[in-house]
Amino acid sequence: MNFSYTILIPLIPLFVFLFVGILHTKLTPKIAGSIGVLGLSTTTLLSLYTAYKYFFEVGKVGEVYQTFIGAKTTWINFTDTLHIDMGVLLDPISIMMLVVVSFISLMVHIYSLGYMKGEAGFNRYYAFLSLFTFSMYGLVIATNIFQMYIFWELVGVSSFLLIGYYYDKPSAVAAAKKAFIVTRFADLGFLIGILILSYYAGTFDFQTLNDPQGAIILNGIGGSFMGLSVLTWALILMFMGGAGKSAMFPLHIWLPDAMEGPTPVSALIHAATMVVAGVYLVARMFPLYYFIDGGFVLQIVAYVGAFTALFAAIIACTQNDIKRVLAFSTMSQIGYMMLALGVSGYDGHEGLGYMASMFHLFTHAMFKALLFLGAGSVIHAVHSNLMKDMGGLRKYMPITNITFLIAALSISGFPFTSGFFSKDEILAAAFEQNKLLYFVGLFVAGLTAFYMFRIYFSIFWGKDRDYKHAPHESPLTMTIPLILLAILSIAPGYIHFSDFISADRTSFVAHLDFPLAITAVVTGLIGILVAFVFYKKESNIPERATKAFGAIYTWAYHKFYIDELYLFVTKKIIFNVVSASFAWFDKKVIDDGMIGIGNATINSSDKIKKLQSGKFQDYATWFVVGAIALVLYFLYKN
Amino acid sequence: MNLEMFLKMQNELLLVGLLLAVLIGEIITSQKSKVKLINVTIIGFALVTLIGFIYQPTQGSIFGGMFRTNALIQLLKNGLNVGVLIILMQSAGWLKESLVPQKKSAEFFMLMFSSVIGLNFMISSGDFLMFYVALELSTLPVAALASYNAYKRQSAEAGIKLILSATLASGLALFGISFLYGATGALYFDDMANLLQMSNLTILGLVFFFAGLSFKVSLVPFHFWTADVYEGSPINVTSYLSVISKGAAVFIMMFILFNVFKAFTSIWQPMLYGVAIATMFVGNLFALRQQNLKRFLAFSSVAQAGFMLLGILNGGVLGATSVVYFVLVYMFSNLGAFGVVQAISHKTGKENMKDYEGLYRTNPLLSLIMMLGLFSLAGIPPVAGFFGKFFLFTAAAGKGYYILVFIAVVNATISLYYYLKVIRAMFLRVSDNPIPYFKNDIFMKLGLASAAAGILVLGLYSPLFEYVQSISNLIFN
Amino acid sequence: MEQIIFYILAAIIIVFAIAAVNSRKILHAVIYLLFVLVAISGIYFLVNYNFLAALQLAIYAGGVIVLIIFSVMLTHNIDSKLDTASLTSKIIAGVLSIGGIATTLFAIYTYPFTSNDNFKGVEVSDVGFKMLSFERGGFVLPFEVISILLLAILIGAIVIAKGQHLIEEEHKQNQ
Amino acid sequence: MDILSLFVVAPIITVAALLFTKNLQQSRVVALIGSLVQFGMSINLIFAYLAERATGNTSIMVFTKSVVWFKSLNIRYDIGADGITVFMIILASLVVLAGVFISWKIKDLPKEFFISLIVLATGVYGFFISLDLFLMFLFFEVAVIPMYLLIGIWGSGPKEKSAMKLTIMLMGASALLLVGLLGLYFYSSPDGNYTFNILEIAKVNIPAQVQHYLFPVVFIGFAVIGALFPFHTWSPSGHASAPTAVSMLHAGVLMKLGGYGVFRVAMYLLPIGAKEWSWFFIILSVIGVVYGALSAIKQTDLKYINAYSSVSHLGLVLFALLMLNKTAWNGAILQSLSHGFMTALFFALIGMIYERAHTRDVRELGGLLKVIPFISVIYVIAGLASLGLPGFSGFVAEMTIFVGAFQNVDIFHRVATILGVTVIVITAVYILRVVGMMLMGPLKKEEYRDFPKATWYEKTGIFLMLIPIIIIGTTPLWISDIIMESIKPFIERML
Amino acid sequence: MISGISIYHILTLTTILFFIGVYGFITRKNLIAILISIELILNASAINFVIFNTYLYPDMLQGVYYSIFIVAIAAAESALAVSIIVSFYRMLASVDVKDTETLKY
Repeated sequence: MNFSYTILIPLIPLFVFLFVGILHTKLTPKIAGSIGVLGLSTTTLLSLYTAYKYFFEVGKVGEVYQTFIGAKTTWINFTDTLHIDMGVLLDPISIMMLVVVSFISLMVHIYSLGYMKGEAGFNRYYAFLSLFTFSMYGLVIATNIFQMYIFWELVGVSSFLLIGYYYDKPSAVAAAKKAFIVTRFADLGFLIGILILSYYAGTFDFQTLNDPQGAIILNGIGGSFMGLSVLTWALILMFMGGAGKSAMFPLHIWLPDAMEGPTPVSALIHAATMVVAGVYLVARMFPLYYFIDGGFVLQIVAYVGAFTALFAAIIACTQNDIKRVLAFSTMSQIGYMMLALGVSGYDGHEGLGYMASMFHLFTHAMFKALLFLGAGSVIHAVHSNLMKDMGGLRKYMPITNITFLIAALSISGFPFTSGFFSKDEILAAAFEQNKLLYFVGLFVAGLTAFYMFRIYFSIFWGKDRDYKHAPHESPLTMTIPLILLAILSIAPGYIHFSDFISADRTSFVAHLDFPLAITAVVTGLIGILVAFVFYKKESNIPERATKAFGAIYTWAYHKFYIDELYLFVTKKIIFNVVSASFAWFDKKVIDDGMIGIGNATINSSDKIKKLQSGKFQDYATWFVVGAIALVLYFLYKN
Repeated sequence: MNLEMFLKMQNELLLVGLLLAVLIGEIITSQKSKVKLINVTIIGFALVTLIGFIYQPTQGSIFGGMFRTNALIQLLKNGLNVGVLIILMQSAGWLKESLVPQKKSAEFFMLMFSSVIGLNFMISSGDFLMFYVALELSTLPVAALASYNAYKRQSAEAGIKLILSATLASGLALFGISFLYGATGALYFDDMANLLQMSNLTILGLVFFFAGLSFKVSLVPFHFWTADVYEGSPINVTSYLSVISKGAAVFIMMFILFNVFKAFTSIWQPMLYGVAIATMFVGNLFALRQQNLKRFLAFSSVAQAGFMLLGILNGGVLGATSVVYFVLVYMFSNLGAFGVVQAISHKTGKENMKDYEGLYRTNPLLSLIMMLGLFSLAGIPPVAGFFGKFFLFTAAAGKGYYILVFIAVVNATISLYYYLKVIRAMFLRVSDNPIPYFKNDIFMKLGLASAAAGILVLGLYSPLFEYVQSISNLIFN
Repeated sequence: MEQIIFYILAAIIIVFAIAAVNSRKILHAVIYLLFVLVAISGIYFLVNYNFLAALQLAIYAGGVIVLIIFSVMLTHNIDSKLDTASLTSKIIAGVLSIGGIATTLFAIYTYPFTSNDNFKGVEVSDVGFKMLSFERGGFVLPFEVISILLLAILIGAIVIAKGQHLIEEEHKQNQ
Repeated sequence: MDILSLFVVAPIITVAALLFTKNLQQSRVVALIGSLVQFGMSINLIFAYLAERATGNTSIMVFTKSVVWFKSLNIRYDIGADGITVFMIILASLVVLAGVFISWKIKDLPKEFFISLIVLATGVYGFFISLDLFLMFLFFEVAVIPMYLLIGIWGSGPKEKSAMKLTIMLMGASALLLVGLLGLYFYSSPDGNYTFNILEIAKVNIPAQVQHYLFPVVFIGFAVIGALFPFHTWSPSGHASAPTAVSMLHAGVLMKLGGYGVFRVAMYLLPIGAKEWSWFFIILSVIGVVYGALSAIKQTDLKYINAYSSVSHLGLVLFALLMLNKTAWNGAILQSLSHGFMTALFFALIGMIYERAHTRDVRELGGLLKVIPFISVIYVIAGLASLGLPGFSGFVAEMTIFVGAFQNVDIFHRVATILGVTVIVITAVYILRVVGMMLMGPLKKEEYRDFPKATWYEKTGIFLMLIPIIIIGTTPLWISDIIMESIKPFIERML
Repeated sequence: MISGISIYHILTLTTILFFIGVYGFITRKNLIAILISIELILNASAINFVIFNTYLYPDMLQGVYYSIFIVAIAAAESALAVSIIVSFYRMLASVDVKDTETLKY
């Protein structure tokens, strides 16, 4: 099977980006929008076609899913053996990601036609969307770690551009900067990890790296550093990159702020696709993570994931901005995925966590995108992000209401939604490996249900606010994606993911573990119930609850002051102390030092001017002194 | 004794002839035609210069070895002639407008020619007596010339300082020579070279002699007169002192050190080493803060003398080549700079750096020539000074004096600072009251043009250097 | 005998030299210089260089001293006393001179001069003959060159005086 | 006339032609024609080079020509090119061409401006093609001196001081350099047949003891112009005061002479010294990299920011050269090229902004994206390129350097490399700070609304810089392969 | 050759004479007085030449000739110096050293 056409999948959005980007002043919004949607539709079709071909026709040889290289070319040579290739790598997870990315992106493209209508930078927006899509494609189909890194950076910059879309809004600018710099910092780790890996493994190539029978895994080459093998360090550092992109604690601080971008962007980038890149990275390198040092790094992954899930969920309960709630929710859910990866084994059913993680990635992409788009629809209607400005909207926006509810149920793990299935697999995997993590996961599931329904009830129920003009349902361009996504928030649950995706590429059967499932469902329902009591109607219960939690609430409300801590380190220490002192040092010590040498020369010139006194008898004195001194010196020497 | 022998001193004889011709001309011409006499004299000198290039005297010595000549010496004489010619051309306007009314234009020529004759004899001299007489002949008329500017107190002051200091210096040199004579009983350079042996007395003689000669080259600490005399004298006298007289003195110093004091290499090399460092630093540090351009160039020429010592330190053919070559290059460079100062001072009476602000915008050509001259002095490529300095450094490095070379290049950098100060004034600054545009007479133009041409051609056109190189071994005989 | 004469001459030279550089009356200084010069010619007589001694007397005592006296007359009031240098500069000069003397004498006394005794005295004709010889050991060239020097000095001296004249004229015109 | 000598002759002819021009219109057209010809020649050169290599010419240098100049000292006009030279020349000719466009409306003394500019270019071309150390040194100084006039006459701010500081520091460096070159000369032959020719000196094994002394001298001599910490201080003030085109040439081309010289002379001729001293200079260069970037964070003058950024970026060049392996060297050359185009572009943009706003203080600017979108967008692109975004040249260069640097196993090199890598974050901080403050956000002053849009010549200048950045950034393979091929003989000496 | 007097004695004399001249040159505050000191210096050298000739190299007359030339040149020198000094005097009515200090630094 020749998959070389897959090269078109990233190239089409790139072309759209260049075309729209260069001509963005010339094109009308309509044309630009249509080009974008058209391009994305094509790639979506291509992705689906590829997925079909791969999963159902050619992908499986024997019991094992094969890796196909759709296209590959050398991009640059570093040494005789090290080189970066650009290519298309097709295997189950990359194809799954292709599908997710193209579908969500297409939805967002369509949705934005309505949502962004009339915006001044409409064309720019579509150009950036295409750029992002291109970069994301490049990331998922990367054949080697360096290609991934390249597109990793590119998605970062697209994210930066889209967050800063409202560039005259200082908060948006700040958020964009923050997002870029924080992820960049994480990428520092990623890059160093790559450097270590490349040196000791001698290759960037995923296939060579991940080969469980390969030299790298079997021999675990390289020395050790501080008690861990260098490859472990490399993997930890690479995970740092992934954690940055996926907003894992403590590199998560950029994600809530990133909500300054247009809502569809949040849906696409900061909910469904880019933020799961970290998960994808770990999944992509899973054999390495699993086999090197007996999965030491995976434990880190699991704990970081679990902690983030809990941490973000707690904060989500306290936020008032619906997009921020969703952002923390996203963090929490990605934490789930990390947790799942972290507890996963490798062979067959052992790899349940891996499968669950990918599964959850998929379903989460759908329902979280839906949540965001729904929230966007609401925001579009009431022109505010804050819950206090919303209420009783179910009457005005029925479609939004229904779809949002579906998504909320799905994320809460309500039975028969896709979220139910995927979350259940995760909990099951965690249960098998580590009970502590399981209970954390379970608790988070409850919290998730609570805060989701907290916002759901606040938005769609309760009493009307005094809207300036009556809210109305969004246009078709916006509701159609909502409906499609709503369907996909339920349907995928019935796909047997374990047939397609597994750590060792062989199918296995994953059963629903009923005791666990019921526990989870009950926990979720409790959450929903609490939210129902608290927020279905205006009441003072939430305030009382707030009071009851006291300091914890305040801490959570302020996101545990992590932002402030970062701000302190960056602004106060790096900016005002380090950088300022460097600037001072440069000006006062180095520059003035060099000038000082010059001035000293000039001053010394002034000091000795008295020698030239104008009295020729003094000159004669010097003359004779000089002569006699020379004589004496040489007489002495002789 | 025959004609051919006399032809070995053709240069000196021609100059004496010219001097007498001027004397006669001065007597027989009326006051009105004095201006013409100036033109004729300059043309006459140009002819002498030309003849020097055309007829190469045969190598050899006459008067029992008192007078020697060879291609290298003749080259230097020709060079000096060209330099003097440029100076004369640059001073033609001044002569005509200032000196003719004072009725002392012809005397200027006579004094200058006699000094040139002195220099010529000096570099041709083959014994210490001849050397001493020639040295005095070259110095004393210049003292008269220095105090030539009757309107200026500084000029008289310069004359007094020059003649008294010079006498002291020659007295010290004489004292040294007397001991050398006492130690060997010889006055001829070649005899002396064979007879000299290391002893306290001869070291003393060497140092005293060296000090006396250093006076003429303006080496620290024997240089103090330089700045005062340069500043007070008429500009053409200053340029004569800084270029012609110094060039000849450096050459003869090198000759004597190489030949007569060959056995004393271990003495004079460290001596030159120290003196070179002191000279460069003192010259540069003083030049840094000068405002008067003549004084400025005076200190710059002190520093340049320090650079020349680097070549002498080499003690071999390469050293001789680089020194002779540098002397020629330096001559053109300095004359370019001095010519501009002369032109401006003559037309406007301004000599301070501040007056030069905005000069480029009113007198671009003059500024450019000045820039060429200064760049050449600073050793900036592609003008000749770069090559001159580079070869000097090469010569010094060839003997392993890397640290000295480094010090020298650092000094070249310091010197660049103050040369750039002049360029800053001319090019960077804009003045409310700039020197207005003026036209130069034809002689001045010729003088400046030939200096500029020399600066441009001497470096890039290598055959000249090659020629110097090919005859430089003549320094050893 | 000669020894005693030499010591007397040496004493005259040194004493009057010191007097010449210390006298506060310029005319006295000139006369002291004259004594020194005469004493030096005495030394020349002592070593039998009569011609040189005569020359010394004629040119120095007769020429230079007269010249200096004239210039003193032109420029000084007879009674005027000269400024003296400050004590520091005297001390510096004194130390320097003594240092110089010490250094030089050290160099001289460490040098083994071997006297040559076959001295026969000089005839004036010998001097003249050598003076005009152009062979090795002859001095005709410097002799000629010094004539140019004298010419140049002559011109120089005249021209400097000439310039002054003009200034005075202009000065008058201005008045 | 051979293909390389033309690069010296063509600018000289241009200068000669410029002498006869009378006003701005004439002189800029002449300058434009001249620099277009040079650009054309440089493009021709790369094809000629590839063709020459295709014929199987594997000598280290091609297009060599040797004319005896000063016979007795064996100083020769020796020129030649390898792949690195070719790219450097392309860089220079492009920046000069862009500089002419950017200076299209130069006000004061246009003729003299263009003459100085082209003279500078002559020096740069000459430096790159020289195989003779004397010639190299000569052209080096020829390139430095016009800077004085260019900054001093057409600059802004404390221009006289900056110009003086720059010139004196660079010439001070050449003092060291000269000593080093003379040392090389006198050790170039055991039997007195001294030579300045690089290729011939390379055949001689200079004693280790000598290399020990010569290497730091030569290295510092060149590295000062490459803004080696702590000798970089001429650069920020020089940049800040220089007129736009001069900043472009200065940062874009002139500062490249340092790295190039280090590579060609210090590394090639003194390999033992290089190995011995590399640890020391690695420390300095890493300090320069991090320090430059951190200093840039706090600056408020746009040009200062870029100047410090140059210190940082060029620190990487030296850093890479000191890593003494093929990959890192390849990265160093790429970084030289990349930085050349990027900074030139930056300075061009800063110049345009300054021309409109009459200030370069970021605190006074804001929201420019609204009023001058084209310039602002390019500024963002340049910024992204500078912070090493894939798709632009900076990424390729930096990654090559880092991968190369990481080939050294010991802990010292590792730590140095990791410290060096942190620059990617710091760079992002200061670049985004500027982008955020100056381009984004609300419009700071109402009068900014009247800013004229970018003119055609400004746009041309911009694209001349931008296109190579993208070409290198997207298709680095052929470039890096050519460079790699040319590095081989040099690295072989090192091993 | 003076019997009983070695060359060292005479050289001591001339050395002292020379440095007395130097002392005078440095300390006198009057230009003409300085001229006088110069004569001492030149004479010291001249005696040296004569004495070396007499004591060491009596068969050649070089030292004597040298001193003849020294005398001649000294005379010429003082003539010129006097001329310059006198012209200076006519300009400033002074022959003091302190009036020759305008050019400095």
